[in-house]
Amino acid sequence: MRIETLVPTVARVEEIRQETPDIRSLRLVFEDEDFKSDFAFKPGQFCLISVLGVGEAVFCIASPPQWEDFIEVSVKEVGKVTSAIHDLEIGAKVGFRGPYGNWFPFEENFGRSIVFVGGGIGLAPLRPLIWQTLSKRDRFRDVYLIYGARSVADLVYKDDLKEWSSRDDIRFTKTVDPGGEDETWDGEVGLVPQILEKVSPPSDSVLITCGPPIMIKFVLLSANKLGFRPGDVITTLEMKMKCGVGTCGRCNIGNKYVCRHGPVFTLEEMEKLPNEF
Amino acid sequence: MKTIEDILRLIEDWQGKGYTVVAPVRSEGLVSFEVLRAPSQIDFDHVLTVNTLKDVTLPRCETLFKYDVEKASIEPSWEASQPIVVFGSRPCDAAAVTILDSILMGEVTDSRYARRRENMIVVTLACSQADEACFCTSMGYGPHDPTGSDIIGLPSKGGYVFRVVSQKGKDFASKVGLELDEGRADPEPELKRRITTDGIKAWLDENFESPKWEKVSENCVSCGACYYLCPTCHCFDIADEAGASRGVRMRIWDCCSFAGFTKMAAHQPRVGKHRRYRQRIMHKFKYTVDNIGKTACVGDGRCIRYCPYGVDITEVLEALRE
Amino acid sequence: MSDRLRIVGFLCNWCSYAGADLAGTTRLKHRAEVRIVRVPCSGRIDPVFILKAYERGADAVIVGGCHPGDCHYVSGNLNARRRFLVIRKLLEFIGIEPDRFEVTWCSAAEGEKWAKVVNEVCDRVEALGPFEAYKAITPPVRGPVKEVTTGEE
Amino acid sequence: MRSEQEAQLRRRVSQLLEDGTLKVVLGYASGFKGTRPLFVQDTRHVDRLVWNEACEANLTGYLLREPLKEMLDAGNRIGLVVKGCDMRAVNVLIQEGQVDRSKIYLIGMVCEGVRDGSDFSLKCRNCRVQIPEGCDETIGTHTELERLEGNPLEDILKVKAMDLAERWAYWKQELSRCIKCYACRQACPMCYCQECITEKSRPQWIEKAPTLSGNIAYHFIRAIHLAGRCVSCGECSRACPMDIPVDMLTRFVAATIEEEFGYIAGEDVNAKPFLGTYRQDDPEDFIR
Repeated sequence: MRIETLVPTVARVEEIRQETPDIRSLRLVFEDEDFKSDFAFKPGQFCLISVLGVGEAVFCIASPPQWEDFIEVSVKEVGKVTSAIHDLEIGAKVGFRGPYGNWFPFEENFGRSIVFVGGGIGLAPLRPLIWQTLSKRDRFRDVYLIYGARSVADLVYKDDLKEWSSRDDIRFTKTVDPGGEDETWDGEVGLVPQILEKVSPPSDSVLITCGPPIMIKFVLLSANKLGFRPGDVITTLEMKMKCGVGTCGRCNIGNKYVCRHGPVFTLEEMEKLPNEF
Repeated sequence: MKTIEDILRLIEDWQGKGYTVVAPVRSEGLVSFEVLRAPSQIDFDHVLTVNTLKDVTLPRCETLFKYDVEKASIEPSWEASQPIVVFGSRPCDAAAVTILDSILMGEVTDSRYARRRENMIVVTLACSQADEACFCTSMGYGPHDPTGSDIIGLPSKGGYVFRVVSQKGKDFASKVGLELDEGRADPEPELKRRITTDGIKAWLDENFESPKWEKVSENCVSCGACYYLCPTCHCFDIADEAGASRGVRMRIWDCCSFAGFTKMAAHQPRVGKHRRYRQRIMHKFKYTVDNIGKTACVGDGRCIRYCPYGVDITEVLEALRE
Repeated sequence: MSDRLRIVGFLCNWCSYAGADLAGTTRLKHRAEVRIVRVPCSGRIDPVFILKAYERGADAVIVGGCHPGDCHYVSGNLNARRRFLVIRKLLEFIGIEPDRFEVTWCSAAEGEKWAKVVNEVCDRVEALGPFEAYKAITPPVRGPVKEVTTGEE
Repeated sequence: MRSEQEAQLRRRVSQLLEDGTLKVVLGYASGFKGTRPLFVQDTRHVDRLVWNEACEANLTGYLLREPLKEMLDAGNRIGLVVKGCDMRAVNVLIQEGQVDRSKIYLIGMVCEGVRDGSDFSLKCRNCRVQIPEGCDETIGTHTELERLEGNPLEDILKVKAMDLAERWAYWKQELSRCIKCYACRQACPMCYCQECITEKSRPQWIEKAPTLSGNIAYHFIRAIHLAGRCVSCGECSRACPMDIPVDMLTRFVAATIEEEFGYIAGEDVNAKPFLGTYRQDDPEDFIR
């Protein structure tokens, strides 16, 4: 029974995958059957996960909507709540609120080429959209994915990466930062923005990117250099959030609340925001 | 016209009918809204209470739910919703309620706020005096302004004449048998502090970056007094107050002047007190205007009255626009 | 033994904890209301520990350290001594019985002293009764420790 | 005497800014509650400086906050208008290594007492530092000073005279008003921690919420953290919008330390910080 916007529903941790030394993915199943059957979201939306007694933190939903029985979130250990999540074991119960925020355009991009550019755990919000795109692959022209991390060990979703590498309907380029490669590495070595410029996808594509703030900054510059229209360059922003619904007042960038008006913004929209993120 | 004695009898009658009455009560030097035990506690002589109607609608802390870690149970917490009559709020505080309504019962509805709000009847006592910090007229309101009130009592020859403002007020008046008055109200008091807000929004639209932000925030020591006492500030934090196995999740007031407000584990987008102060001014005089079409300031002057270091919002606005 | 009382003991690793241990290994009988938390040094005892103990339902707190001159870290206990005095006085100033905060110097050889201090403190706190004043201000849901609240509600 | 002092202060500040000795001077200007802090960087603004009975605030805390902190860090020299009592706060900051004495220029004002509303402030009672010591210059004549009678601990003695239950009831009543706006902490010259214990969340020692237990824990710990450091300037209570006498807790601790250990914070800039040291013969009759 959900009677309050700020009160979570209970979800059970069904599966835990250690993605990298400091990132874990959790597969969550809602306990409440009504909630479960009513639950619907779109790629790009986020949720708040609570460890009871510790607190709540924001995560993007990292599984596509067509995986109906569960959702996945990927958690990098950086603070109080994320550490507590890393301490959870299979069968543990967490609180879940969501989905919140806006989402990536999908149907709007039918007939166009899509370029996904991800870095590190920034692949998490792109992952549901990539799967969704592949599920309606015939509606799109070319699909590119450029994904990189600091080192081979820091690449997330290794099973997905393997599958995407083997498919010929997605042009997948993987890379690691210089020095992050190992002897078995068969991908590129270089920073994600450089690889993007090297791959140089057609500039009339839609570019969707997420990663560490510094990477996003340079990807946006590269996209500009490659001639992408600011309205076709899309990213997802992160700010400190508490309520998730635009009332607690801390995630605003100018007059936009990232939790309500975002987290997905086009470069065109971002250019209108004050520089405070 | 109703005399003070008439009013006290009325309140006693409302309490007898099961209404909880919240009204200004004086305790030593401080007048604040409190749940009234006896009508005689009401203070009629003050300019403005220290606390605002947020204490009724959006309290400083409240339990959202109780949890039990082992049972993994989450039990929403909600006090019985009983009708509350706020008696003796000033017009500025009543006006502030309409601003919070637009924010918390607008595009998104905060269910807790909404339920409290639905059960709250605002009976305002208009001002017969103003102090040096009051500037409601500058913000488009006034000492006798009925905005946000359900019923308003206007000062008249030592007593008050009561007028109905809203449908909710009309229903309440007929339910409790409150007779309305015909008589004329005393003239409104003059306010010494007066600024024009012309051009402020336009300046803010253009000047996110300006050296003036550092200048106007010089005296600010980044405490939360102005925020916590502001009738329209509504930012909050959510925190677990935990025990060994059980605890509560609470909603607690929070404040954009605290450095931790926007600090994330790995990133702090708002460094420096002038940027935090900028957020406060921008939020009130630009962002809220952009989003709901109203300025989030009613000119109650609490921030001026209670700032320990004399930060004066009207002066700041004028300095910015200059 | 009174099952109503719970007393938290913060004992330094080097002397008083060993002293309490000795009381146990030599089978000294003493009252059982004290729950011990071992800390590296009495100098490690932050005043928030004491308040947190009260918040979570302790009726009193005992801190134990080495005798002056015996501190493993030379002067941890001597620095702490000043702090303890201030804490006791301030507790009293805000209306808390100073006997709800006891300090003892107890060496590793003083098992008997520990037993005696425990008995005395328990008697005194028993005379004061449970710390109702503090329990009344902590919301019941957050309550004291687990075993106490089970089955209570 | 005050108007002469004020005129001289303005002259001197003007000179010090003009000859480049100082980058900025922090003093008092007229404000809503009598006075408020004023940063003077431009000699054209020296006429806004005032010196009168309403100069109650202790401005020392600004030394460690923006923008003065940044200016000091950048190597600038900063002027500060101080009363004798404020000097104690400056001394503690120097003693604790927070302020480099050579980077600040102290303009001491001989003080006839400041007022909190109509009464003289409690801190002025029996004041022994009407003539400030240790300043770079002092403004005012040393004659005709009238010592203000009374006991600065009057309020504390009243509470001490209550029995335990009354004291507990008194503090519950007072502290229940606290809204945790942290004005007391932000106003305090000694509360300069980068991260206050109230902000630490692993573990969360002090409740974030302004519940009664959270408020008691906050103010109790604040008083302990100020043990041997509180200079009884009363800024915390002056800043409190809810009229809570929070300074009574810290001043009680200060008085206790003076009584039991003979230590007065900020009296001797070369003394070792009270809680950072010990004496073999420190009182321990309370220890079993």
